[in-house]
Amino acid sequence: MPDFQPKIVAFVCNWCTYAGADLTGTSRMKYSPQVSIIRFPCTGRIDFMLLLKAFASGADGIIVSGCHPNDCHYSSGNFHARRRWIIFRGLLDFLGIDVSRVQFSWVSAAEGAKWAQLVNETSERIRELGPFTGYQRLRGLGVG
Amino acid sequence: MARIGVFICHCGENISATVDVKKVAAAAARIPGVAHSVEYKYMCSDPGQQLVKNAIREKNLTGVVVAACSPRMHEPTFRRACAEAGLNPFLCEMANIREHCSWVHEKGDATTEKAVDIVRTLVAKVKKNKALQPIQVPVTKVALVIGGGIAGIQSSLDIANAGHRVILVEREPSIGGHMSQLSETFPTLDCSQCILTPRMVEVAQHPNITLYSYAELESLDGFIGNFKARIRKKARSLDETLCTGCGLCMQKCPTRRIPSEFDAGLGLRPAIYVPFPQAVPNKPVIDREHCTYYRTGKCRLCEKICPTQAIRFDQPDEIVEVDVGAIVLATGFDIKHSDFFPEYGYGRYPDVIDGLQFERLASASGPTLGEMRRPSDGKVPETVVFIACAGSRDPAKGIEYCSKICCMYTAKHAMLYRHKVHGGKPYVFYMDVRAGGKMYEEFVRRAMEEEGVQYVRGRVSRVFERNGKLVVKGADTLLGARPIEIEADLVVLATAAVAQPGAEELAQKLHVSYDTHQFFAEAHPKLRPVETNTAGIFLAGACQAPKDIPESVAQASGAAAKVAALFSQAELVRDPLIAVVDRQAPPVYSSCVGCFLCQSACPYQAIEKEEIRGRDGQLIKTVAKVNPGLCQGCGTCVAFCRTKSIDIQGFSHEQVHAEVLALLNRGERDA
Amino acid sequence: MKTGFYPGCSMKGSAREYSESLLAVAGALGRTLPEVPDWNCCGATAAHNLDPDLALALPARILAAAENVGMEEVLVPCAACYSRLKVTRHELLEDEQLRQRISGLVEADYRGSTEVLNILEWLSRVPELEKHVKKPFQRKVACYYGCLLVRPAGIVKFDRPEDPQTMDLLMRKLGAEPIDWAFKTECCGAGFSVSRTDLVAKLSGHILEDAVSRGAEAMIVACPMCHLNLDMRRPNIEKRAGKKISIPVIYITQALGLAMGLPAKKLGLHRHKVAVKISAANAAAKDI
Amino acid sequence: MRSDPHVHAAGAALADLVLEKTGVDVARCYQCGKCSAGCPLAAEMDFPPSQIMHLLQLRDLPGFAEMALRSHTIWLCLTCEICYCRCPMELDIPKVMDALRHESLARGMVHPKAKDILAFHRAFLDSVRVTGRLFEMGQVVDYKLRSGHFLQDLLQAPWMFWVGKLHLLPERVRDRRALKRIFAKTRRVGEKRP
Repeated sequence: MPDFQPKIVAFVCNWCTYAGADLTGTSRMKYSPQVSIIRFPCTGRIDFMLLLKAFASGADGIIVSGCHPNDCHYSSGNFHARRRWIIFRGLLDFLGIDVSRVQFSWVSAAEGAKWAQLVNETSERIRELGPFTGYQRLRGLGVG
Repeated sequence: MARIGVFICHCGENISATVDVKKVAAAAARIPGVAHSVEYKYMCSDPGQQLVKNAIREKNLTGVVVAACSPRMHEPTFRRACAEAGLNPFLCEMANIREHCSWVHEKGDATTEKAVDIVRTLVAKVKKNKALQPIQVPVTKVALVIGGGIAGIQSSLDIANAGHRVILVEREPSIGGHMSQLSETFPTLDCSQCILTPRMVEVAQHPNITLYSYAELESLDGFIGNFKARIRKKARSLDETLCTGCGLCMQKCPTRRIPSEFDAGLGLRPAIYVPFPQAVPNKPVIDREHCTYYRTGKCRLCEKICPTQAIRFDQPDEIVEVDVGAIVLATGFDIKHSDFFPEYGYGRYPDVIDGLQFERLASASGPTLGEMRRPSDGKVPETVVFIACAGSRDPAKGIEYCSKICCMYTAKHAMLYRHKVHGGKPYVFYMDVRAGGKMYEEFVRRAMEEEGVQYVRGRVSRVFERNGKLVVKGADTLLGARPIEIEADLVVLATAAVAQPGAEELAQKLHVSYDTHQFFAEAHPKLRPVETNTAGIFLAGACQAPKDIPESVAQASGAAAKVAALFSQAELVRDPLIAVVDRQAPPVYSSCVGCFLCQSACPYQAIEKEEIRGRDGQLIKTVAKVNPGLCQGCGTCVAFCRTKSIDIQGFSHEQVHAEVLALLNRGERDA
Repeated sequence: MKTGFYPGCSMKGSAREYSESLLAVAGALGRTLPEVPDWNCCGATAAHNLDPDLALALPARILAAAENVGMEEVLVPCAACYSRLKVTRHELLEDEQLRQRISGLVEADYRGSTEVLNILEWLSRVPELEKHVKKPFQRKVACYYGCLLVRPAGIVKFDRPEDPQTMDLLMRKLGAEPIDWAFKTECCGAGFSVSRTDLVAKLSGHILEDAVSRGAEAMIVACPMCHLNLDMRRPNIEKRAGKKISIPVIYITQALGLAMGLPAKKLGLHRHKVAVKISAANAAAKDI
Repeated sequence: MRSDPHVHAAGAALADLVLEKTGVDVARCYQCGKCSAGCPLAAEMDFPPSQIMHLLQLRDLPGFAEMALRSHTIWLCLTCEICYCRCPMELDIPKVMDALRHESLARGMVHPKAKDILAFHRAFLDSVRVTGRLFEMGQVVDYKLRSGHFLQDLLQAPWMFWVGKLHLLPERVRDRRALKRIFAKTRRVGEKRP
């Protein structure tokens, strides 16, 4: 599927990754435009059911990224997110959604280059995986 | 019906070079609910802002989306503009089409399309935004300083001199802390008590300072600006208003052989005592554990001798309750005592002592009146070995961190020893000499070059006694790790600086976080070093990490400045982007089921229990309640809540769901 | 509790009196000590110096043999053998892959149910030991633990590594006065007895001199290797020190036997290089 | 992968090999020198223990790690465990010494002065291989042959025999074949390589 343009949504925290993505811009580094960012105060705020909602609404891939361990602006929110992510993988598996459609990462406010790389790699991977076709089924399950 | 205005900025050419801003404006205009959509070269300029303000008034807008740079850049600018035009500032959002779009993608349809997506997302969000009012919290302009060492003294004086009332709580019978125990101080070798005691007196006499010595914090409730502290004043067993500090009782007390805490166990004190002659307040306490009367029911000699009849054997502890607006924690440090280093014989050989004991030996007010005599037999030591890093940098038996102050005080000790014992031979076993600080390196060089202190680079393996000498078995790694044995008369261990015992308990009382070594944690290691994660509680001195006197004093003044800044406001104003718990009309009252998972998740202890009662006072249910003074708006509770009863303003469920749907909904895009 | 006995090679040869006195004492205490069936050498220093697998395989065979006959613990009086068995047990139980590989090598499976016991642990468990004392050992003694009873502390988990007390407590129960001295856990030179006798003379010399200078009348040991170096190497030690050092070196089991009133001959005291001129009798009858 | 011909005969740095064999990461040593200070034989060693650790730390400098393998130290180490006991970083130095000995043997880098020590160990294991238990008499004879110290301790033997400490015949394990198989499977490093 050469001309498939995936739709990827990134849930990021305000303090590290959002600022890191700002730095990518300030440094004029280029990345694939298939990713759009939704800002949260902290990855600890992210209810992972929202990820299912995103899949049900037609996302092909999702990035969740916050502060590095021990750097959380709110001291421990990123750890909660990590724990949720570990459990959430099981649910994804159960629902038959390829776990590699979700990329969990830490990007700090100083890692503009890492953000660009993360987006490009994720886009590439999702492009290889092809469109997510299970959204109708997810809706059938009452998600979204 | 929503009437949203969308304002698209060219940012000169920063945006318009890769994004077709006209197309974006046209697309935005077609989004349901958008009543106004324009593009302009510099939206943040005065005319640009005017554009926004005019539109708000003329088009009667209910929300604004500025599609420009990052909200981290200009969100405050446009929110202020909105407020000036009469629109609640929290109904304004930024769509970041510069950092997240025009700067990172090539010119083309995909980039323009993404810019439209971003705008659509934020329009969907702003439709769900609610008008919010900034939070206003009153401030009680009284500071509580916990700990009366040099850091607590400095903080208290600075806050008091700024015109605010201070309550200073000290656990021991006198303020002064460890600094009062020191002989002379590096790198200037001025007498510690000479520079400290005037400050102590100033505290006692300052009209703005209330001193509770021999007292401890019992509990703390409340939040920034509005704390309620309960302080336990331990019974001194005398009426402080009557006691004149004449000291007769101390002279007559028959129980005299109690190891003095102040002299680090090297001197003795009676059962009724002040820790040292310059104590503030200069009023004794009765040590009930050792006092003959409390042990046997007989004696009462002090009572008979007291010229003012101040002794009160039946005095109970007293609890004082105070309202304070800010707290400075200045509880200091301790040194690692005990025989955790069996190979060095600490606690086994009387002539193996720690640094604090050496300070007392060297101090003119110490048990030897400043004469250098070793504890076991009072002999003047001819050879003294100082062992640095005795417990520091030692994950196996001690602590892994560097205690920071030992290199300097060990050089000072060796120097003081040479000043007192001419011809004495001081050796220092060290791993590294860390002398970063103004005039510090020069001080250590002086010890080596001018004072004849011999430095041996290596760690001591063992100390044992042989024929009345202490044999120190070390090696010099600069000489091929050659074994070196020194027969010493006195061995001084630079034992590690550790947190005060009870620091953990105190931190839990205050809801302040602490590190794995029980040192209190600062809010940010670089940029917020005197604040804790709990708003309104500040740190001063070695309770945060080992520190020397200048650093402690500097941080203490920093904490005082923070308190003064806080107290300069009549009310605290904060962004209302905080969590709220669902409340509804009866009979539901709230969808919260009272599981309090949110409470366990909250890093700020901002979640309280609220009892909902009927008119008859009957308890209907207990639900969570967010303390707006404490909540920092991280939203961790929101993700934890099983019934979606807690939500965060500015990033609510509704808002983020709307964003996701607007961004993605395949086939349901606005056609 | 079924307790087995692993004598080790030296107790059949150069440390014969250790074995004799142990068995005499055990008999008098009413204990039987069945030997681990068809036991082999633990490999000692040589094995772990030269071959990591052999160093584990030889002790593993011993442990497996003991486990096979249902011994819940094995008394290993030789401190060096004790160390090898204890370390092997620790390593095999830490690493399942290693355990399986070594089990394959020795063609026997050690599952870890058999514990390893040193002589001090075993003696400390005798209830009311002081009641068996007929002739209090009224002497100043230097309790010498050596290296391997207390180290590595994380593996042997016995007493404290600096200034241990178990042997001192035992000797106190026998009526002796243990001295506070500095070389309790210093190395005697261990396996260098033959190959580097010069070093043994130096290290063991330091130990003896410190004990003597503090007034000890006897050295108490719990290891054949320590005994060999402190006793049989005495001529080398004296030559190096340039003086006569006549303090006797006595196994803890011999000291106990003497205190229990067992005959010196039965305890193998005549087999020492340095004559044991003291008995457990009180000060009035010092010499045998 | 590193491919320094001087140090990394096996491809990786010696420090990596030590880590693999012993679990000890030499990089954690911060050179305090406490091991050398307490080592009973540090004065006899060419490189006291802390220096051995430092040689291993200089992983990429040609020739340095090899100096550890060629050192007298590794053969003088008595495994008395005092260094490990007192090491502030809890590094198992005796275990490192074991690993270095094995590697030194395998690469034929044994220090010339370690000849006697090695001869003694080999005689010891030979004795165990044959009988399953140590035959002290046999071992001593074997050692004398290997080391050439024929006269050493000659006067001890009659005394030992007299007090009953020396046996002329060895104690034997019954199942000597099992022992032989163990020895065959654990061919000692540096000896009889196929």
